[in-house]
Amino acid sequence: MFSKVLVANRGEIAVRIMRTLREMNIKSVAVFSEPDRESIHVRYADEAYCVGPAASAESYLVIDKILAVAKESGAEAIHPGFGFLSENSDFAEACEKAGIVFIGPRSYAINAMGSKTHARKLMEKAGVPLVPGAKDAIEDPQEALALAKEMGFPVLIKAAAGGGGKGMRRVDGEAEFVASFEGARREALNAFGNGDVYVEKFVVRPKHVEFQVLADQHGNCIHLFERDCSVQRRHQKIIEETPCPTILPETREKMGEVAIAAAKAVDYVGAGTVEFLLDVDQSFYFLEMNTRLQVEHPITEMVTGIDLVRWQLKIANGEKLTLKQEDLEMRGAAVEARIYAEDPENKFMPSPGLITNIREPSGPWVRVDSGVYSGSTVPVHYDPMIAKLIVWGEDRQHAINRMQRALSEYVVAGITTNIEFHQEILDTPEFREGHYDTNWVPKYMEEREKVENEETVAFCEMAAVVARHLKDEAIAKQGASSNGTPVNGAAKNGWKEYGRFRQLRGQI
Amino acid sequence: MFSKVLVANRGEIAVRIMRTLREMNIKSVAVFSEPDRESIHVRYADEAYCVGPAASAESYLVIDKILAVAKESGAEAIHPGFGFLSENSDFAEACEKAGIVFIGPRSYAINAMGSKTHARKLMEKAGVPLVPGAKDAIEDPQEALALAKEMGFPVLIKAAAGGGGKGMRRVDGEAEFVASFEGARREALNAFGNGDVYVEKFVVRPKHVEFQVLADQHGNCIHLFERDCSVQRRHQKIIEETPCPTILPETREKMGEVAIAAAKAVDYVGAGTVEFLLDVDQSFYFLEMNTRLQVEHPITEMVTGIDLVRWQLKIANGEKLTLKQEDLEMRGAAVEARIYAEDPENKFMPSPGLITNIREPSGPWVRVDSGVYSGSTVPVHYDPMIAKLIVWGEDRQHAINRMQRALSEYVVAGITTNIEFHQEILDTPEFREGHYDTNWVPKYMEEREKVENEETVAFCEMAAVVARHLKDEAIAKQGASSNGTPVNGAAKNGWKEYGRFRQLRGQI
Amino acid sequence: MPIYYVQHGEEEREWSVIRNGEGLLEVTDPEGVTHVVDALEPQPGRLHLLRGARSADLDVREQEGVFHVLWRGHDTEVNVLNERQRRMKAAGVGGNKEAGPDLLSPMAGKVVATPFAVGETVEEGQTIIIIEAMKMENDLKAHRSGKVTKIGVEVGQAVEIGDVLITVEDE
Amino acid sequence: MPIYYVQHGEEEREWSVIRNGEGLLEVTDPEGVTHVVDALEPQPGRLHLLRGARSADLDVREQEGVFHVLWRGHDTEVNVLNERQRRMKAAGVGGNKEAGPDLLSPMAGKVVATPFAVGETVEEGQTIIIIEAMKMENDLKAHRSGKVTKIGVEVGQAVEIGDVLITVEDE
Repeated sequence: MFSKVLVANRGEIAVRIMRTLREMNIKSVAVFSEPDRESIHVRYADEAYCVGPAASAESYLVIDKILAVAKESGAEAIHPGFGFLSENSDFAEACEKAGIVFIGPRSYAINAMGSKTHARKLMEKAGVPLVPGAKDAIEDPQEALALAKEMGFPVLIKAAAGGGGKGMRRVDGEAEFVASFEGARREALNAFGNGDVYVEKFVVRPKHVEFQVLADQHGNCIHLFERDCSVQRRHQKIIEETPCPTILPETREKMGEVAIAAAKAVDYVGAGTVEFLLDVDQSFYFLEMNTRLQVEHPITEMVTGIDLVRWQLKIANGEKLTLKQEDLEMRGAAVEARIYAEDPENKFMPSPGLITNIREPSGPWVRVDSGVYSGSTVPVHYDPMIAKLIVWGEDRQHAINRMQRALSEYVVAGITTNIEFHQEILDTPEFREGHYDTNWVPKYMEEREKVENEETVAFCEMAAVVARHLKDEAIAKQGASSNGTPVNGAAKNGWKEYGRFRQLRGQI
Repeated sequence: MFSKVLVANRGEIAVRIMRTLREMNIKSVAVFSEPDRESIHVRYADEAYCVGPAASAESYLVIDKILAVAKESGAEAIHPGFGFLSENSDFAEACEKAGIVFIGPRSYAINAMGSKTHARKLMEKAGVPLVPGAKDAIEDPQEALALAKEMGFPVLIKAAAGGGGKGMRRVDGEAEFVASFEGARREALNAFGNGDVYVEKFVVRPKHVEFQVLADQHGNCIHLFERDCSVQRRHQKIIEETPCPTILPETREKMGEVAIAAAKAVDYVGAGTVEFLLDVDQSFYFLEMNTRLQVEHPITEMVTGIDLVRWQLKIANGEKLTLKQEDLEMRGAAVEARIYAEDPENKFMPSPGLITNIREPSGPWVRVDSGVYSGSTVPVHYDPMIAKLIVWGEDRQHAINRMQRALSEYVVAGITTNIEFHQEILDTPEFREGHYDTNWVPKYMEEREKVENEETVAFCEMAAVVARHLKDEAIAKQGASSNGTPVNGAAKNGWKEYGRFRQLRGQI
Repeated sequence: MPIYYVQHGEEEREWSVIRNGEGLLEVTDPEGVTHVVDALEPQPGRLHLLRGARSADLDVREQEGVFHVLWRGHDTEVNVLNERQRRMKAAGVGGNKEAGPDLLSPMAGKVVATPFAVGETVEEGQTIIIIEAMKMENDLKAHRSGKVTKIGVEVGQAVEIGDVLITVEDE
Repeated sequence: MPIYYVQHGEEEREWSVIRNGEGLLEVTDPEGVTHVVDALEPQPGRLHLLRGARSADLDVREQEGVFHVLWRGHDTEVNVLNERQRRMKAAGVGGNKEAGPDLLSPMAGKVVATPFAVGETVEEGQTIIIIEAMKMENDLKAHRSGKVTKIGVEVGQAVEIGDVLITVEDE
């Protein structure tokens, strides 16, 4: 096994990978941009190297810098995480040339799946069912519009090199088409250095169901069941769960086989995800394959008991996949809630800034993959996802109840997050019943009326009044300026002083 | 199901129970002694009532006060946790009389198992194998000594009402016998209000292996496999694991059946634990039955996927045990490390006090059941266990490696804990091989030579020098007194100020 | 007895708090009901309340005079002033700014596009500027209808929360 | 250049630290090797060091002049003095107390028993007092042989860390 591995990523996923490295007694090497000097992955690593300024294009995305760090540190392999260079075939090739193991598929597979148009052709040949209307990249907005009119609105404009919803736009009618097309091209260029987009038919009530696959260098390939990622907003996943609440066992079996066929069609090696649209009639269409670890991989880990990052490392090291498809079993249910630094009450605007206090949930069957800490700053330059909360339960109902419990324990102060929004979503009948599709969240947001619990509001008002009073008491005591923050000890000791003289009070 | 449950306990176990209550949408009621006003279980509960001063005998152990709170709050049931009133049959009876459900077995079973001498007679009748030499409580030290000489040293003096190592002494020879006998009596009286002790033969290389059982009110009883709790010091468990690394499958089956027989012999209801000594030749002897939830219950939860507290509540509510023995399965391995506020380098002296900073591990398959937080004070009045760290792994090796990783992440500053000691124990060949017995830790401590890693020491020296320098810089900047603690922001901004002008530095 | 004023929509609600001889707070709500409250700050920024037996563990932080109260994931903003602060506000010191013609940036990020030129007319709700933050483009809508009189930023420029982006005045 | 003195067993080791023009610390160890260190305090009481590329996330807190350094679970105590502190110590200000005849309590707890009376002789290592803390009896051994000249506590009394328990003087 490798003795040292470079993690070419940041935040929670870098830490998650380094945790497995530490469990395997492999040294971890972090890279960081200047504003990430304080970031948790730098603190967690055994070694850390600065690779440039804030802009990813000048730091995390610079292949030469990453390879220079690998050589300097003596790392034998590079784990790219997700995003950044994870689906960059030039990087995979450059690693190979430099004699450093790229922990992921061969560049051929990245290329084949990375261009969605190319991927579709390959999949068609392999007998994988496709969404109608898939076409090549188009440059001319008018040509694209003509095509869209031909297949009928709504259509979807997607970045050829894309992922994660960037450069992706749904268009419902002719009027907005050209503006959206250009916006998508601009976003795609910005995010991937490649402005190619294509247009496809938009399936109206689809579930986004994806299959995790693992393939070794010896031709063995298995799937680790599905994840339902249909709770989305602007093509950003919010909540993921496994099993999918609406999939039938026979559909699961079929989709699993197709996922393996898709992976085999590109000689896939490593951990990958085959994404499908699942229709209400249980028919399904190939969407794309992500040739890397997925954000939502932990829910698969929770129900299968398999550490996907460990298998990525073993496979990259040439080891054989000893897991057999027939031995794999889903136990219970798992749910993941992505914690974003954003404000759901203000159009989900990003909310970067200083986290003044954080307290993460814990206890039975609760897992937090976090990229932040009390006192850390969420930088404006990167993804707004600051952590993932994952829970497991004996069944779906228990998992959801546990997620609600865990969310109720989660404290993130200083910035705004979507924790309360998760609580709201989990409590809707649509989510509880499991029949939501990928269009549900935006529809829900339109119809949403936020009902405030009067009792809670009154209680919080009282809390604010008490907080104001304690501040005023502390100021009076210390003779501090009226803007001064009282020292914690003051109020605390205040209680102690008086507390000694208290008895059981009136309650008993 | 109940709508409100009182948790007659404190700290981590109270929080652990309340977490399941919250997941079941049941309101939780906390009780607390005066110094526990700041305790985490008070903060976590929906309601909280002060029941008196620090001394347990005047607060947590006062049956009338606990029942008064139950009535006042409208709680329909009481969960006693472990310790305190959990094995007090008077309390169980008083609950029954007050019309409040006691979440645990009937008082008959508590009584039958609570007196170890009585329990042994019952078990003998039920065909459960016993450790040789079990006898009735003895008051006269000379009579006890005669008995000890008859069965031969070493012998064990044990509290009849005891548990958790309190009032328990191993005696290796005649000379120390009388003093130990009296010490044990004093400790037993102190801890349980009952000074009865008895003497038994001490089995020299035994493993402490216990079986978790669950029994409903309808005559159904199952076991949830074993826990190996042989890593002990002064009869306090330190590290527990499941499966037991040395048990044979056929022994597991036999012991499981015996555990169920033992439970059935006292018409057991609820969650309980049957403790055995397991000899190297796979023969085993009944030790005692704990008629309550066990500290180490989480490792059973991790390998079986079953929430034991939820089943306690369901059983207390009269529901049938729907779990079938033949459906139960152990998946992987789990290890628990008890985090104590004590100093292993100073004879394991208790180390109560203010926790200035705490950072708990998280990530894949790591669970922390914690009773403390940054800024909380570990009181001198109660048990020194401040938290439990539980990990799961695909197999024993992975679980141990994961535990090492999690321990390396665990920060508890301000007080001394046994975290480093855990790391040391887990790294010994004895533990790695799994052949340790209950005498191993004390033996290990005698022979132990602490080797300091020179490189680590030098690095920590450098860190202290840097910390001193940063303090001095901050003092110089602020003109503060030489004893002043620098504000965090100062050093942090110090870096920022300079940081802007830095480039990649020499490293790349 | 210290009085506190809570702004709730249009309404101003009056609370009062006094510490009694036992060290507990007696909090009187706008309806005149007095609650006995045991308040503790277990950690900086945290507040634990026992109102009678009801236990609530909160995160309470003040940002520019507004208290953000976090309770089990729920986030409530409360405007509370003590008597001195209320007098100062009445005197116009530190009062809230009137919503003016300036569109202020609600986020930190980078300006991607400004579709309108100075002198052009915009309708309330039209996209008036696009800001990229955290890899996503965010369309900011015109906060009012009128004529663009000033564009305070350039494409590519980094902006901070509160920066004046664009000024829209009545035609 | 600030010099720091680390007490390591009998030995005194000399370190020095200076902040260079790039804002990094140049730390010279007792062997005269200079390391470039990027030091950051991400949270109160926490110290993150990059010594070259080596990353270490530590908890460093000072208690009575001793630095407790926690690194991945390992706890190391380091005595470090700056020049002023060392001068003061040399002058006898704030110096360490000589180990004297007094047995100080290493823990907070309650006195359970004091087996020896004033005037009796004890051998080093014999149990001289029993203190209960956290529900366990802890046997404290005599720190030296000699005659008990004073018992500063009574059975049942609560004691704090550092309280004088028993005085044992040479016979």
